[in-house]
Amino acid sequence: MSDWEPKIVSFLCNWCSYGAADLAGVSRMQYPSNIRVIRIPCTGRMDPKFALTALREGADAVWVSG
Amino acid sequence: MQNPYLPYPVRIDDITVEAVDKSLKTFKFVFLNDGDEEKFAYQAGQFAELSIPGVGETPIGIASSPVEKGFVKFTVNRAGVVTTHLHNMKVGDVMGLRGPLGNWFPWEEMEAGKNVLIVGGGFAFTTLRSSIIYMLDPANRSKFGNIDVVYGARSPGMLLYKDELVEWEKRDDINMHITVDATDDPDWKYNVGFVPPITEQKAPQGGDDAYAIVCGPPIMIKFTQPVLEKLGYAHDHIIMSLENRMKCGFGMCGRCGIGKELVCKDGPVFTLDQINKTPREY
Amino acid sequence: MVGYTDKIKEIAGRLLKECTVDMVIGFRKGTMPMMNEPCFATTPEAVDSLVWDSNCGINLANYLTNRKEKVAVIAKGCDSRNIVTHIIENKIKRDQVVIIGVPCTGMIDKRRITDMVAGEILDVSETENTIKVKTADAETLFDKAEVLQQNCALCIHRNPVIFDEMVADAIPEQDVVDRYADIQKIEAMDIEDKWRFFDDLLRPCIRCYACRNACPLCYCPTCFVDESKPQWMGKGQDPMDVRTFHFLRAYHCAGRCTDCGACERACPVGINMRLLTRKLEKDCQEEFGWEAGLSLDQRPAMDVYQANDPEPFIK
Amino acid sequence: MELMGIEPDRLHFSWISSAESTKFVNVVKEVTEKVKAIGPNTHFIKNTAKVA
Amino acid sequence: MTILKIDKKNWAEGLTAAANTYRLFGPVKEKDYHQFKALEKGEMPDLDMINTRLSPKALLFPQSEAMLECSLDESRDDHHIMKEIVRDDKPRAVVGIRPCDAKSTLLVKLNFDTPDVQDPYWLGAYHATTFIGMACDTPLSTCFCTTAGCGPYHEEGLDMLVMEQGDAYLAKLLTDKGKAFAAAAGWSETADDSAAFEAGRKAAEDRIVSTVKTDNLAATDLLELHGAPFWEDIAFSCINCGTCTFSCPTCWCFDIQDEVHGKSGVRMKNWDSCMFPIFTVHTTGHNPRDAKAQRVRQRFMHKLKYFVDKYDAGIMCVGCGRCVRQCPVNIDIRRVCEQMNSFKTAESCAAEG
Repeated sequence: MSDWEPKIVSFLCNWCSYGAADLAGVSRMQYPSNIRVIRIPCTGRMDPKFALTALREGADAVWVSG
Repeated sequence: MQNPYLPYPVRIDDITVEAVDKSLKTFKFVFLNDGDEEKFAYQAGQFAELSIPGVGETPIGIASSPVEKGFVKFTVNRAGVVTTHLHNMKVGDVMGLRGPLGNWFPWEEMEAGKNVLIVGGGFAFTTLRSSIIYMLDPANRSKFGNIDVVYGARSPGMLLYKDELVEWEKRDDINMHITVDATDDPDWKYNVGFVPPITEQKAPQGGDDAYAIVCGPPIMIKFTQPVLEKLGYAHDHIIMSLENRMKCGFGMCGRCGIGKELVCKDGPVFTLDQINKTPREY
Repeated sequence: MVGYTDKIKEIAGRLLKECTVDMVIGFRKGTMPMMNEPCFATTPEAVDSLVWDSNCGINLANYLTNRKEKVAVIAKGCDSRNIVTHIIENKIKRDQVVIIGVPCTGMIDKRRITDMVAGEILDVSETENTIKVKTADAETLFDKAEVLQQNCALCIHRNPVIFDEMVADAIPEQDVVDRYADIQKIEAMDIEDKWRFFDDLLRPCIRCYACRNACPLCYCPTCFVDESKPQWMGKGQDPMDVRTFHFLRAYHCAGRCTDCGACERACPVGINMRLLTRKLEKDCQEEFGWEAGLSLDQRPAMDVYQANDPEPFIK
Repeated sequence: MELMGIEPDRLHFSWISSAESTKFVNVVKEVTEKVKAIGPNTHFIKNTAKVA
Repeated sequence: MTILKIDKKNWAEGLTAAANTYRLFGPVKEKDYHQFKALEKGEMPDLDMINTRLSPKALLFPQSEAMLECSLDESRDDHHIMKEIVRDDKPRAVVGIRPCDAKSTLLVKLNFDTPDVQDPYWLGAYHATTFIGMACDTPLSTCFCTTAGCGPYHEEGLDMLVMEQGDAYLAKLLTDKGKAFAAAAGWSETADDSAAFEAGRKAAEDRIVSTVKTDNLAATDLLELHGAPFWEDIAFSCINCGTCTFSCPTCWCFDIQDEVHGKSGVRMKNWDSCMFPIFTVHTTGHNPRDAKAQRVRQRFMHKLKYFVDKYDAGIMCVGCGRCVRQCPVNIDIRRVCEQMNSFKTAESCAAEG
């Protein structure tokens, strides 16, 4: 099981978390590459349908960050 | 047993943008398996299901004419899921075609030297183009009396098959009356106005040897019908092509029903008195 | 609830005669035992087909959505709470509806009775708290409390919370000790058992959407199930699609569901989908202290943000 | 989700300001570790329509 | 018409013997109701039921059935070309189907087996299936099969009709499919006891309490009936769920949907219902049957008028009573049929008046 890399679908709010991710990238910080980022305008746009569809299509986890 | 759900594989051979706002495109399909074209022999007025694997199907009237061999043409308006996907496809893509489905215009009756008036509106001109080319074909032209066409669209840019319209305008064995709802184009040579009033002015008198084929948006059909009655067209000589939600296309899935008839199998072509006998559920 | 029928006829007749309403929505006798059919009466004479007994489990608030005319509706406790939710969500205006309140002593569970009695049930009659079930060759008497629908057995809002007329004077509320015992039992299971439990629970589902359509809360013009641009879930019988449907349907009722039991009553294959909605009802009560549809001037919990909202799960 | 039988660690929420890039990195690492711990998602998966 | 006498003792082993050439289906009790299911090795059909809750149409016409598949993987040369999914049409046998459900397969066959186009999926299953019917001695109060074109001992659509007699079964072999099944099961002891069938039928038919009059449905004008005043009252309580259409053995409407997972696409056929608004909505949003009353009218008009006019084979209903029992708001087809049948058009009552 060691070489299995989880696929994490992450819904990042455009202003807060996406900004933080952008800042992390700009300042060359290393972080695991398992996350697949989906930019949403705000966590208000988040919907259980998205999380369920992500899991159903094969994601191993869903991370919503506002 | 032939599987009626299985589409014939086809390849998009050519795409021409018809309308100025790109909402209408004509697709030219070529069959991949050579035996399929004979099996797909069709009559003018029939429709077929355009099948995109993984997306769905959509019923579209066949725009090419039975006399044009080697390809099949469809003019598709971008409206739903399948048509939008189709509009994003490019030449060379492979997809499916199922048909020919439904009945066709009553050619046997009309080929007894009858006069034919064609009234078309908007993008419903596809099966009418197929009929016009079928009638103008040298082998068939003599079987008909005179042919009049009243074809209207919202604006000059929205007219379908512009080059062919100009060509037919020149011919003397067909009198074309092209109209647009409105235009600010100064050198617009043809009529301006809605189809019903233009039909009233330009269309020939009815009679028992005159047939009228009407295809277009419901609003146009509603206002053209009294005009045709005033011109003396009998109800069983006014022929219409109806539209309804369809899935199977050969009379089994039960959704396109209007009363006893099924639009996809007993139609889409109906005469007005057939329609008057069915509930207004289309 | 034996004497209610005549009182309802009298009130409905009066409302129609005085033209305060164009239509009265109530129940008429069904053609089968333990079944009543929702109906509308527009003339004073039509009123005497109205009836009320322990088989009126379908939620009549469902028939009020987007109505334009002035309407009277017969509402038991949970129905009245749904009418409050309807008014808060602007599905009907308060002055447009005359509410005939009915203090409800509970609806009987048709499925459970049919299961307990051998042979086909031919007639069911009731007294204040007994139910007599007649089959071809036997007659059994049940104590009404024993055969109530589960939601009626747990109900703590039997008297309507909002009404213009009252059919009888209020009845004492039940003090139910532990309303969510079955939910807690499921929560205590481990992940695999939970997954199998719901797999087994939802397997008979034939996606007829009776649960969605019987619920007054479900009034979207195009339900997420029917959306095609984009298409969120498959339309077939794949277990994941069935589960997604039930999950999201229940999710939409969070903080709005009054546990009237109409969904479970309408289901042809008897799925207890209320386990999902009552879990959400339990969470709303425990975390936000909110019960759906109790008062007209309080905004629902899911609709308003307070600084002290508990959010232990946010990192 | 939990009631339905989906492991709680499959669903994470966080609140990160656009200035807290370090917190962002830590949260990513933490989430990845947790998901690695519970293994691939076996329950809520639909690879082909399992129908008749 | 040979009649076999099967002692109850060797009924079970007869079925097990037949199980190695036929795949057996039968009613199985799950939770609190019976349902038709594939029987495992040695599992016997549970016959102490009056009828299953949902109709056995799922055996021939599954609720969702993958029809075509194709690969969307561009690298393959046959990408985007639809291929038929091969069906396993090995012989099957349905044991314990009631005569009304068997008659319904014939009505549905009118739709799926037309002269110019046939549905290979439904017909493939139909021809591969042998129907072993159980005569119905204890009909429900909601059964009105005798006035809906069939009856408790009706033989149309069945390959073998089995009747209970004391500690034995009498089996009337109706078709050679039935004979083949009897041979496979090793039942051969004949008994010409057709009088018992006659008596059984008589007794069962007398127990039917509810009836339906359908005599002047065909004569009434279609448009008049369509515009009748009672539709609004009938449709008021309807909540537009699909329960009646999904539990009805004669409802055949279906939907075609495409689903894609990764690189493989599937085109499937699902049950659909005229009760759902999306059944008829056009892409433009226009819906010919937008109002609830129109949809409820369509269902009853199709069953009791359009079908009668189009196929001239009686009403599209076998009187099994499932829609009456399952409807959450108790809309009763017997009451609707009563109102449709006794509907007097304007001029006809003037004539009588």
